[in-house]
Amino acid sequence: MTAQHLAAYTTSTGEAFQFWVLGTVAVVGALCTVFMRRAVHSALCLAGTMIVLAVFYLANGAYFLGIVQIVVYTGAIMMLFLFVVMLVGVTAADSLKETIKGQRWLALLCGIGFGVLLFAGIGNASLTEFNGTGQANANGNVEGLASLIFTKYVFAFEITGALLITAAVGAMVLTHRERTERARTQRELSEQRVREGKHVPPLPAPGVYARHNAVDIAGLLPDGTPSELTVSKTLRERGQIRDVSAEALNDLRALEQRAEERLERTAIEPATFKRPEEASK
Amino acid sequence: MNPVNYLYLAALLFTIGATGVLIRRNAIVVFMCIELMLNACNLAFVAFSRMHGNLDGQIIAFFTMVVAAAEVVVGLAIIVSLFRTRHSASVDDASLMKL
Amino acid sequence: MENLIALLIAAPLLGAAVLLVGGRRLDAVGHWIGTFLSAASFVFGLILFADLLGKDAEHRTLTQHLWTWISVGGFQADVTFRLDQLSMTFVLLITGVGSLIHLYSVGYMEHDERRRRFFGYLNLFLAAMLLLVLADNYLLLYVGWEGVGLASYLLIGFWQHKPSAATAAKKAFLVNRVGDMGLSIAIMLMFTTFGSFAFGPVLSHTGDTSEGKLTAIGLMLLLAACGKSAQVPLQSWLGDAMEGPTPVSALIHAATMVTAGVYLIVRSGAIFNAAPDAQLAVTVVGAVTLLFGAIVGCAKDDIKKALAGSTMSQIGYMVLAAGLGPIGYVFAIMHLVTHGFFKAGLFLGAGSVMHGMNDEVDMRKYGGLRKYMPVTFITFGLGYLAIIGFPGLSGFFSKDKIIEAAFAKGGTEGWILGGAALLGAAITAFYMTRVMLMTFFGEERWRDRPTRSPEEPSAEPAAAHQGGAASGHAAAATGEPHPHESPKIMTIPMVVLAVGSVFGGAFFSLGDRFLHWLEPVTGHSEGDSPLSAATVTGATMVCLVVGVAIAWAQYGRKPVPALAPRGSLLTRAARRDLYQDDFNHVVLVRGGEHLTRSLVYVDHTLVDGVVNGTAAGFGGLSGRLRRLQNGFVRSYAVSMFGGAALLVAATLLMRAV
Amino acid sequence: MSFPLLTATAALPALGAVATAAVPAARRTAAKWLALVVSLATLALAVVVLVRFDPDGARYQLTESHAWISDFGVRWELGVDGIAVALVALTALLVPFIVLAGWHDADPLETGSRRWRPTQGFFALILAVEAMVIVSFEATDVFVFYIFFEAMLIPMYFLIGGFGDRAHEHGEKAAATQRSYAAVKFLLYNLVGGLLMLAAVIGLYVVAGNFSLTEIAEARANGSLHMATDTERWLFLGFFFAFAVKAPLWPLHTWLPNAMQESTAPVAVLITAVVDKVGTFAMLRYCLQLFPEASKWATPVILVLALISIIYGALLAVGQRDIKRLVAYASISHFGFIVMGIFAMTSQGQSGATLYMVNHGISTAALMLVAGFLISRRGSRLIADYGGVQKVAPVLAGTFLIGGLATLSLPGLAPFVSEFLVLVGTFTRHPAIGVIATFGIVLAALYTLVLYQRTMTGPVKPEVSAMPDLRVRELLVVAPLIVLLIFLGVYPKPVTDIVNPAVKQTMSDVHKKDPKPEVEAAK
Repeated sequence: MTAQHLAAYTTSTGEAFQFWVLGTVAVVGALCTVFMRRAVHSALCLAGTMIVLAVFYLANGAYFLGIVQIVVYTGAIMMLFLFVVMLVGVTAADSLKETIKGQRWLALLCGIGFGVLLFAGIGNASLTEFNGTGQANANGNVEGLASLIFTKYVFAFEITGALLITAAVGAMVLTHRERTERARTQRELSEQRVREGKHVPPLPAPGVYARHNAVDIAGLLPDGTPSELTVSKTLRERGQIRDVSAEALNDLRALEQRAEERLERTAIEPATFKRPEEASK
Repeated sequence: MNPVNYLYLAALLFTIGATGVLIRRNAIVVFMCIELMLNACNLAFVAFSRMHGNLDGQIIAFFTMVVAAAEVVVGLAIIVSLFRTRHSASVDDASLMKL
Repeated sequence: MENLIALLIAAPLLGAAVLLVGGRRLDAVGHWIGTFLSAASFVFGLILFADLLGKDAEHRTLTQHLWTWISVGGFQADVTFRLDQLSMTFVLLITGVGSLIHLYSVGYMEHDERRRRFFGYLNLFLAAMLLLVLADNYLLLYVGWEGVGLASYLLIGFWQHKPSAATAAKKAFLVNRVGDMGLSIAIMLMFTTFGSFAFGPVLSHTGDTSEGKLTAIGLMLLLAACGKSAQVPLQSWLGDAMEGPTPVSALIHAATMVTAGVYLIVRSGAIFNAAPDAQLAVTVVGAVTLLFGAIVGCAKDDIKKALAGSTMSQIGYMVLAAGLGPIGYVFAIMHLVTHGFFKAGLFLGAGSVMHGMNDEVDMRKYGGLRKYMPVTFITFGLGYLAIIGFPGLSGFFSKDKIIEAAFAKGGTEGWILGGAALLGAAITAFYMTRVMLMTFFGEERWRDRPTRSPEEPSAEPAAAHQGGAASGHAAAATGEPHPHESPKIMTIPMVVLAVGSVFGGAFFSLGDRFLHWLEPVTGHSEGDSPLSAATVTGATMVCLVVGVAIAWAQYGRKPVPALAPRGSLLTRAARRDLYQDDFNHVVLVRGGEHLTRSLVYVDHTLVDGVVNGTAAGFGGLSGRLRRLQNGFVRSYAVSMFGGAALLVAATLLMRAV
Repeated sequence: MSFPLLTATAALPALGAVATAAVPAARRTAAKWLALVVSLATLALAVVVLVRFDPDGARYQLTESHAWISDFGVRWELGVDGIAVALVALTALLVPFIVLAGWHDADPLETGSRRWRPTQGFFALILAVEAMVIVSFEATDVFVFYIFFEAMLIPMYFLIGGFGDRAHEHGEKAAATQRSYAAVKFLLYNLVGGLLMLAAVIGLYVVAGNFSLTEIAEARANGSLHMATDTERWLFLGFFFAFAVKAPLWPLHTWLPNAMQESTAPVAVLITAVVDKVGTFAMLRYCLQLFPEASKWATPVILVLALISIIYGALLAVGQRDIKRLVAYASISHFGFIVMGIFAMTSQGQSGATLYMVNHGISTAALMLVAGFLISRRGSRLIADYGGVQKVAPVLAGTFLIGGLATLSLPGLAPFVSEFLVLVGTFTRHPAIGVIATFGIVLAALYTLVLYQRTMTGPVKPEVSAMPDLRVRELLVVAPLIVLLIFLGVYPKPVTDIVNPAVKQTMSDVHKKDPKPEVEAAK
């Protein structure tokens, strides 16, 4: 890509600057999308990237697309994503630990190889002259698009319409669950419990101590072990059970601290208060 | 600078998205990566339309968006129903296609 | 007249068909149908005989062509019958003795619910045997040859519920098959040599080919003869064949079928005359067998087995004579006929004795029976005198002639063969006297003893009263037997045969009637014997007396022990058929079993293993490949993505090139 | 043009198959009767063919020829010579008996076992096989022959795999696995053979330019079509391998015992008596006519293989514990005789071999069908499970014995004539091989009589004590076969007259003459 090829067309330094800055942002955003452990973060990063892309559209003279990108994509589709993420579990962080042997390496290999190939392809492609969207956008970008859409691409347009409708219907069909059998009354449920013979009493309530009665904390059984059963099914599946076993000691330690400060005593080795397993560390 | 860089950027984003599809297990994230790939393509289209000085590229990008929207709708619906049935959004859990 | 020949065979064949297909509704009359048809065949025989006598000696050959059986290229087999003096003799013997034995069986098999079937088989045998002797070519003869084998198989195994009987039948058929192999090879050799296997062309062209070929043919024919006539080394089946009902033993395994081998050799005389080596082999086989059979006969306590040994030995005489060539053919046939009489008589007598003794076959449990069954005693006695060659009785003439001929062969061979024949005569006298004494003389050893001996090898009596004669006496079978004379229908045939065995020999040989009758077919030449006929006769007489004397000394003076004494080495060997069966068992049966078992293994592991191995290999490979299908979307995606990458690379390369 | 008789003989059972399959499931008996009637009608047509065929006329008669796939010059060419007409008649003759014998084999199993047995399918498949076999006998177009030679595997596969013995010592499930194993083995073996043959067929097309047997053979005979020695040999091997698998020739035989053991007796008869004959028939017609030189070149090896088959098959038959396996190995031995006769290159050998195909068909049918009746009574295939049957079912035992005697080729029964012809024919050219092969007749007696003794004689086993004797239907199956065995045994002329001219032709194709006897003693 030497200069004389592009004699026909060069961009303003302003655009260059904008490209390098925002391009970096976009790439970083993309990488975060891939590597963030929590879906929410991925979604947010992706949104960022998309906004950057919207800016690039604008810079390339695709004003309509730029706006659509922001409004429809970032505004609607990404929100849809977030909505689903919420449904599945906001804080659910899936581990990046690979389960399929060699998958990750293969993936990276393919990715890098593909990228290299694309770069090579673009490099070899003889992309000599650039005639900008100047006269194409002469009488308005939107008008230009519209005239194309409703003349040349009208059939494709209609078909996409049909596609959208089908998609909407399909989504409804997929997500709508028909109730095939009557919902069982509480009496029936209790009877079933008795029949099965496990959890004859109602499930234990979540929460420990007065201060930790949140629904995401496993209640303690008489023998002191936390019981998963006490936490609601959804949270359990999202893996959003908080573990508070350590908190009590920390509070105790803080209490000691404050007491000594008031009594101007030398700090007692907190070690003496460490639990045996901590002492062993 | 030279607008070809937009293409390089697009290629890079596409590759990142693709890799993401391959290494992420969470179906939603996989979907996001797909969206990323689509957007990369859009960027390339737009850049091309700028090169050739006509709007066809933008039109295609537009259609791509529409199709992407449709795809997202259906895909998310699938994810939701999957999650309902097997209480997990991991694509690895849906591995009944093996012999 | 020729057209009667077919009727000879058709009558019993019809009988067999009717009786076997007819089913139960013929049970009542079946035996009479069978007897009638065999008698009818005998009558046809007599008519034809009269016709032949009417002609002069040269034109006493009738042929009847029925249809062309097989015709492929040069291979031409016709269904043509040839009736000449030789076959005429056999026809009369077969149908005559056969009819008598049919009659006898009516009584003997009275209590057997499968009597109809028995007569069907007997008729089948008659038809096959007649086909054998009437055939005009060797292939048709082969049909009869195997036909009689089949009949004997069915009849030996008639009491199929007895495993011993079934086994004996199978053994007989198999051993015969070995012989038949020889016959079929001989036929093939004839076809390749002469382009035909009809008697006429083959026997008239023996001069035109090499002696080697003829020797080969002769030896193959001898093999066949050994199989059918129970000659060493294929004699082992005859003893076991005694599992069959006694009339069968009398008809098939004494009078007719077993002599077919002699017929074959005599019929093929032209071939043997031109192949001295083959002849020598025949004489050796004959001599060995006549001693072998005689020795075995001495040691058996089972009366039928003793007689079987004797049959073997007598046929040995015939084969020996047949091997001597033109000087012996006539006497072979003559002895065959006389033997047919007296041996059949002896067997029927034995049957009658068993009939009266609850089917006891162990002679050590007989004794003193002459008082109880006089007719049997007399007929049996006459048969006995005939077989040992008592002067004037038929055995005397025929056997004496054979011994003369043996000496007449000349040279050392002559002396050896003659000596063997003389020795045989002595032993014959011994064992027959032994049988006679043990059965009809001495004290009554069957008194106050159940006639079931623990050491009885075959399950004969146990099984016999399920079918067979004893079913009538089943109740008494375990108790003390009550010897009694058999009914008329059984004794009459015995009387007739006895008459035959008394006067037959004299009738044939006075004025050389038989010689002149057969000479046109077999040819005859007087050998120059080193000994005069008188000397030979004298020697024979001496041997006879010696044999009888020893037997008397051993069984007449001393009482016969009820349990067989351990006996000398020879005796024990003879009891076990000189270990010939054991040899067969070890070498053939065991070896064969091992061979087949190992082959089955090979077939399963090697031949099949290769195939299944290949299949398993592919299965394993696909199993490996299947691992790739782990069902994870992402790994599929990887492959897709890799594929896309490759495509891009390919396009770029295309561009670059 | 005249009425297409040959096409009709094939089309009738084909249509019959379709019709039978179309009979509604409830009308089971109707389907059976339909199948029986169709097969009988086919028999009638075959008889017409037999009558219309003139032994001394042209080599191929009743010929038909219609363009089919004109791009490759494939023509629907049918025509029968003496050998083919005999085998067509045999096929048409046996199928009615097979149908009749299998009357109840495909009935739904008694409650308790879940396997569904489509009765209509059973009979439809049998008719389909008949049609295909008949076409492959009649075809004079190599391509048509190949297609049907291969196509008949499919119905056979389903017949073997779908309708096994109800009886199995290890129960229904084991039976099913065994069955599918046998069926797959059958299919794979024959497909491999067919694959090689396909290659050879294509090669032949490349060399000759068309598929017409008559034209190619003609061109070969008058030398206008010359093949390089190697080409001819390769093509020959391609064809021969397929036929040797089908025949089956040692060491390609192991599919037969499994197939026969697992399938019902009628199907087993269909395999050995009908389908396998296509293999030996094709050796005679295709290998010898198309590749005479290569055939002569391969003769020594093939003769030795045939000899091994004879002895080996017989020995293994002796060692079997399973009745059907025993019959299968006996058949292998017999096929050894047939192949030996074909490649003995003498008129006796080849006429004998053709006659042998017919007789072996009939005798095996007799023996195997009776064995099937026996097995269906006791519900076991093991020889050891029987004993003393003769006492309780004398007719069954008698027919079984006759079938056995035919198998050991007793003189007076049909197989003897053919076996002896084969032996003589071989002996005249290769005495040593002829003599060794003669041992086969002793072994045949051994395995047959051992089988009979162990199953039929001796004390009555309690399990068989209540065994009923042959029923009328079964007698109707067996009696005609036995009559035929005896008739052809004493008067084989009708068959030999038809076969001989064709054999003479074949002999002239391979430029061979019978060796002359040393002495011209014959009148």
